[in-house]
Amino acid sequence: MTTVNEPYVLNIGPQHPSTHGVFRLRVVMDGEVIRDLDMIVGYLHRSMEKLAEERTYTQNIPFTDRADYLAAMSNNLGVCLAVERLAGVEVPERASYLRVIFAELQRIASHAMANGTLVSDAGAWQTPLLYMFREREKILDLFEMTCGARLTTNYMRIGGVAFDPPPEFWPALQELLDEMPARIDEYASLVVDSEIFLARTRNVGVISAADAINGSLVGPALRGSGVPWDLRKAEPYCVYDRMNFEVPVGRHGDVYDRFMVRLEETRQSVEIIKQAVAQIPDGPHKTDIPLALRPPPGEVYGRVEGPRGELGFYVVSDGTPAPYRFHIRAPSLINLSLLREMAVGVSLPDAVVALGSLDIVVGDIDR
Amino acid sequence: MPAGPHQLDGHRIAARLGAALPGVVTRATQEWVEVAPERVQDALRWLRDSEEFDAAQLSNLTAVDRHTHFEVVYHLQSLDLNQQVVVKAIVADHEAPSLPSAYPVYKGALLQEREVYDLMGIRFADHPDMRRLFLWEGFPGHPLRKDFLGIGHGQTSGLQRFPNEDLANRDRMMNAGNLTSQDMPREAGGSMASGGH
Amino acid sequence: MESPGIILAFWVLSAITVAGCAMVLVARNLVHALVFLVLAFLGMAGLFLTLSADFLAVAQILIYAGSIAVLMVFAIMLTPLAARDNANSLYLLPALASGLGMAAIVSFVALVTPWAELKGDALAQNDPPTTVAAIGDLLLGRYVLPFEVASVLLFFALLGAIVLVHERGSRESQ
Amino acid sequence: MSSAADRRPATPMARQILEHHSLLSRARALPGEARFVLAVLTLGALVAGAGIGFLVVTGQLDGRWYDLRDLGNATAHFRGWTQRQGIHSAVPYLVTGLLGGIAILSLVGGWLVIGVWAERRLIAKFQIRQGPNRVGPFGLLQPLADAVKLLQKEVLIPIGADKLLFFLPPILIFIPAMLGWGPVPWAPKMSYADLNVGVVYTIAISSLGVLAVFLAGWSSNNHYALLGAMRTVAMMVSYEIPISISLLAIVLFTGSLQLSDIVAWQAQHNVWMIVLLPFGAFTFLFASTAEINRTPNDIGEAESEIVAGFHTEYSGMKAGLFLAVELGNALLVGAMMSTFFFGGYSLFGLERWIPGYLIMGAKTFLVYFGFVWLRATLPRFRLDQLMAFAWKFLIPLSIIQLLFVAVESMVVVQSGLPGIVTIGGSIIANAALTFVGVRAWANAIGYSPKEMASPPIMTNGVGGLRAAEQIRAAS
Repeated sequence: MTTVNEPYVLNIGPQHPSTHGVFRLRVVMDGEVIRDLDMIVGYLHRSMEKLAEERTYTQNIPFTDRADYLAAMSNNLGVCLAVERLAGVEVPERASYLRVIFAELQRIASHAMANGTLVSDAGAWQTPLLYMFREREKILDLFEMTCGARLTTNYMRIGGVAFDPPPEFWPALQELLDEMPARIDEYASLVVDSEIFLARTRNVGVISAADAINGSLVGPALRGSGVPWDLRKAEPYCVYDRMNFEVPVGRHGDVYDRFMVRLEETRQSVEIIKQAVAQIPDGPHKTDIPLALRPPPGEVYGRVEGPRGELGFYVVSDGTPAPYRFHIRAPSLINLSLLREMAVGVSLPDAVVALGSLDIVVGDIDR
Repeated sequence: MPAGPHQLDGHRIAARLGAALPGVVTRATQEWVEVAPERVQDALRWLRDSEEFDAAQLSNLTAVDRHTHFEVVYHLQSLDLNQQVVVKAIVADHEAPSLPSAYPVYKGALLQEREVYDLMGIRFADHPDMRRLFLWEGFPGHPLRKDFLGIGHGQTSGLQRFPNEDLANRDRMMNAGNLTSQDMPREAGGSMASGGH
Repeated sequence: MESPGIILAFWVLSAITVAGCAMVLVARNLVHALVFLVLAFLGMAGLFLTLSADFLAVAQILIYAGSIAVLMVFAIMLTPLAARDNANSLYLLPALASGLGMAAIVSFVALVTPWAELKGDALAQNDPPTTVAAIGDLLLGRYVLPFEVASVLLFFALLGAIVLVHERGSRESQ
Repeated sequence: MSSAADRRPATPMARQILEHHSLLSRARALPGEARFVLAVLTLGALVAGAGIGFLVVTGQLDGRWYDLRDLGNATAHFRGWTQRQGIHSAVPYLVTGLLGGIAILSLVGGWLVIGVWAERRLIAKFQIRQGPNRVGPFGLLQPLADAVKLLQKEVLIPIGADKLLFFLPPILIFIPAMLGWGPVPWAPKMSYADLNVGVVYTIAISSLGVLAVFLAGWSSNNHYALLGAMRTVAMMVSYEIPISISLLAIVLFTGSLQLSDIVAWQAQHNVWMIVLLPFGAFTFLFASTAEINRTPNDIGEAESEIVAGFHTEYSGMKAGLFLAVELGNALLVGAMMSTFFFGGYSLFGLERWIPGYLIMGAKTFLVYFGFVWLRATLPRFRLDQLMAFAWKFLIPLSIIQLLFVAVESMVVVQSGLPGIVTIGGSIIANAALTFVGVRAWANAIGYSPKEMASPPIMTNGVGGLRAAEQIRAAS
C-alpha cells in the first residue's frame, strides 16, 4: 500500500507576516513538511555599492543607515572605521567612547527587535515584541536627542562622531542603564520560562559548530552554535579592549540558543555601556577631515561586530574622492547560506522560527 | 596601514602555499596573495585544511572590476588562531569571466558567489545554483561592472574630481578645521556636494 | 397532538433530505456532493426532532454531520491525485438498479413493520418523552448483546486500522 | 512597579494621544449645570438601587412578573395572561420564541461589540499600549467603526475559487455559533431551550463548525487556506474527544445531560466542578482553545506561518463574520465553562439577591478574560505537538479520570454518607490524580521541560571549532 504525495509550491512572501520585510521563500511542500526551499531576494535592492562609487566617502555613510536600518549606528561605525584605516585618520578618544556607547545601544535595540520578532514568529501575539519595543523606544529617544534621527541616524563621521551628546543625554542614559537589567529579567520570565516557547525552539534549526563556521555564519547565529567568536574580543576596535565583558555561546546550536545568546548579549552590552560612561574622557568629539577626503590608493577590509555579526566593508580607493569599489559584507545575507539546510525536512512552523532566529533585515540582504 | 590587525603577510602565505602546491601562487604582496584562477579551489582547500593557516571560514567574497580584468577577493579567517588571510584571483577575460566556485570548500560562498555573478557577471563553475540573486532573470547587464551604462569619451564612472573643489590649493584642502560644511558653496548649480545637505 | 406546524416541518424536512440525497447523486464535484450529504444528514436530524426523538437528532448531528462528514473530508483530501470533478461513472445502470432495489426493500420494511405507536392517553402521559434514559435502558438491557457485538466489531476495525498504519510506518523507518 | 519615566510619554504626539480622552480632563471641562445634573442622576441611581435591593432582600418581589432576577417569571405571567384572555396557545409560544431568539442574537451581538473592545483594550494593557481610544469615550465605539469599515469594503472572490462554496462558510460557521447559545442557562428557569440532551447538543453543535472551516479553506483555492483548513480540521477532530470525555465526567456526577441540572447540582452541593474535577476543567479549557482557534492553539490561522489560515482569502464583512464568530465562540466557551465548571448562575446563595444572568455574565467574562490573557502571553504550539498533547496526554488521562469519577459518583449517589465526606473525598482523589498523575504521566512519556531550558555558557575566550569543543567539554 503506497501513497502518492503531491508536492506543491507555497510562496511565502514577498509580503508575509514572518518574512520581516519584502523577502520571498518559494517552498516546495509535502503536506506540512518542506521538501525544497528557494529564497528570492532583491525586492529592496537599491544597488548601494554602485551608487557609492559616485559619492564621496562621507556621503556614503547615510547609505549604510539604509542598508541595515535596524542597526544604523553599527553600520556607520563599520564604514567609518574602514575608511579611517584606509586614510589613516586618527580618532579622538572621546569619539571612540561615544562610538562604543552608541554601537552598544544600537545592539540592545536591534537584539530587542530580533528577539521580539522571533517570539512573534513562534506565535506569541506581539506581547514580548512590544515589551522589547519599550526599551528600544527609549534608546531611539536617546538617538533622537543626540543626532535628531531615530532610525537612520547617520551619526558617525570619518574621524569621530557628528555631535557631542547634549547634557540631558547622560541622565537619561543612566536611567535606562539602571532599569535595563530588571527589564531583561522581565523578558526572560515572559519568554524563556514558557514551556511552549521551549517546545517550539529547542532542537529546531540546529546548526553544528563546524557547519556554522564553514557556512560563514557570524554573530549570534555562530555563537549560538557554540563558537566563541566575537570581533569585539578577537579584533578589538575603538576602545573595546578596555571593556570587561563576556561572550555568551550556546550549547546546541538551535533556535533557543540563538535567542538566549542575544538576550545575554543585551546584558553584556549594558555592562559595556556602564563602563564606557564611567571611563569617557573630555575632549573633542571629532577630527576635522576634508570633505573631499582622498585616501591613498589601496584597499581595506574593515569589520565590526554588528548586532547580526561580522559587518565588513571592503573599500578600494584609487586616490579620488569617491571609492573605486565599495562592498558591504552583509551578515543578514550570508547568514542565510544555511537556511536551506535548516529548513528542508522540517515542518513549516519550524522553518519560520528558524528563519526568525537568523534575524534577517531585508535592507541588509538587498542593500 | 590598511591591513587588518590580524592579517597575515601575503609573502609568508605565498611561500607556504607555493611550497605545498607548486604553481598556484602567481603573485604576493604585503597584504594579499594572488593565486592562479583555475586553481582557486585547491588553494582555498589547502588553506582551509592547513594547520598553520586553518582558514576555516570564508569571511567575505567579492570582486573588483579593474576595467581590463576582474579581481575576485577572498577574505578568509581562522577563528581558532584569530588571523586573516586575503586571497585574490585575477579573472582575465572581461567579456565572459569565469572562475571555479569556492562552494565545494566553503558553504558560505553560496550566496556571495551568486551576488558576484549577479552584479559583476563572473560565472562560478561547479556552483550548484548559479542564478541571479538580486536582479530579475533577464536584467540586461551586470550593474557593478565599470562599463555598465558606460560613460562615453573614454571616461569612467566614479568621482574623479569633487565638485567645487579647489584643486590648485591642496594645502587649504587638507587643512583640518578649515573645511566645514559652511565653507562649501551651496548654490553651486546642481553640484553633487549640495546633494547631501 | 400533531400540530400543523410539526406536520409542515416534517414535509419540508423530508423534501430537504430527499433533495440533498438526490443532489449527492447528481453533483459532479466531490466536495459539493459532500455538502449535499451533510444537508441530507441535517434534514434527517430535523426529521428525528419532529418525531420527538431529540437524542437521536443530536446524535445524528454529532456522528453523521460532524464526524462522518469530517472523515469524508479527510478521505477526499488524502485521496492522491483526486481531481476536483468526478469522472463519468461506468456503473450508472447497475447503480440505479441496486439503488432502486434498496429503496424498494426499505419502503417495504417500513410499511410492513407493525410500529409500536403511542396513541391517545399513552402519548399524553409521555409528554415530553425522555428518550435518553429509554435508549440507555434498551441498549444496556434488552439489546445488550447486539450492542456489545457492534462494539467488538468496531473495536476490531479500529485495531485493523492501527495495524495497517503501523506496518507501513515501521517499514518506512527501516 | 512603574517608574515616573514609564508614565512620561516620549513625544508630544504621545502625550496628546494620552490626554485626549482622560476622564478627569473631561469632567473638568463640563459646565457647572451639567455637573449638578450628573450628581443628581448618580444620587438617584444609588437610591433606586438601594430600594430595589431592599425589595429583593425582603422577598417582596418573589414571583412577580417584574422580578427580573429570572425572566422565566415574566414569560410565565405572559403565558397565564394570554390563557386568561382566551388567546390561542400558539401565540405566546411564538411571541416568547421570537423574543428569545432576538434576545440571544442581540445579546451575542452586544457581547461581540463589548468583546472586541474589551479584547483590544485588554491586550493593549497587557502590551503596555493604549489601545483604541479615539472613537467614542475610551474607544468604546471602535468595534462599530470597525464593523462599518468592514461592511463597506469590497468583497473579493478569487478567480480560482469555487463560487458557491466560497460564499457559504461565513454563514455556515455563524449558525452553530448562534445555536450553541440555545441551552445556556442564564438563571434557574431562563434558557432558550433547556434541552434534556444539552451536553450532547453542545458537543454536536461544536462539531458542525469544522465543516464550514474546511469548506472555507478548500473553496478559496489557496494553499495557505487549505493548510489552515486541514490543520483546523485535524485539531478539531482530535480535541472533540477530550472535551467529550471531560464533560462525561460531569454527567456521571450530576446524572443528567441537562445543563440546568448540572448547574443545579453544583448549587445544591455548594461545590464547583472545577474544584471537583480540576483536570477535567483544564482539559475543557485547553481543548476549547483548540476548538475555537485561539492562542496557544490557533494553528489554524497561525499568522506568522500561514497568514490567516482558512480565511486568508476572505475580505470585507465575510472576514468580519469569521472574526465575529471566533470571538463569539470564545464567549460561548466562556458561558459553557462557567456553566459546567464554575457553578453557572449560582454563587453560594448570592443568586437569591443578584440576578442569575448577571452572575453568569460576570463568570463568562472572567473566562473570556482568561482567553485574552492567554492570547496576550503565550506563544503557539506546533501542529504535531498539539496532536501529541491531545492523543498522548489529554485523552489517556481523561479516560483515567473518567474511571475515577465512575467510582466516585457511585459512592456519592449510593453510599448514603454525608456529602461532605463523599464529595470531599472525591475532591481529594481528583486533586491527587491531577497533580500526581499528570506529573507521573509526563515523566512516563518522557517530558522534562526543566532539562530543556539551559542558559548559554559565558566565556571570555575567542576561538573557533577547537575552542567550541573545549567550552562544551568544560561545561
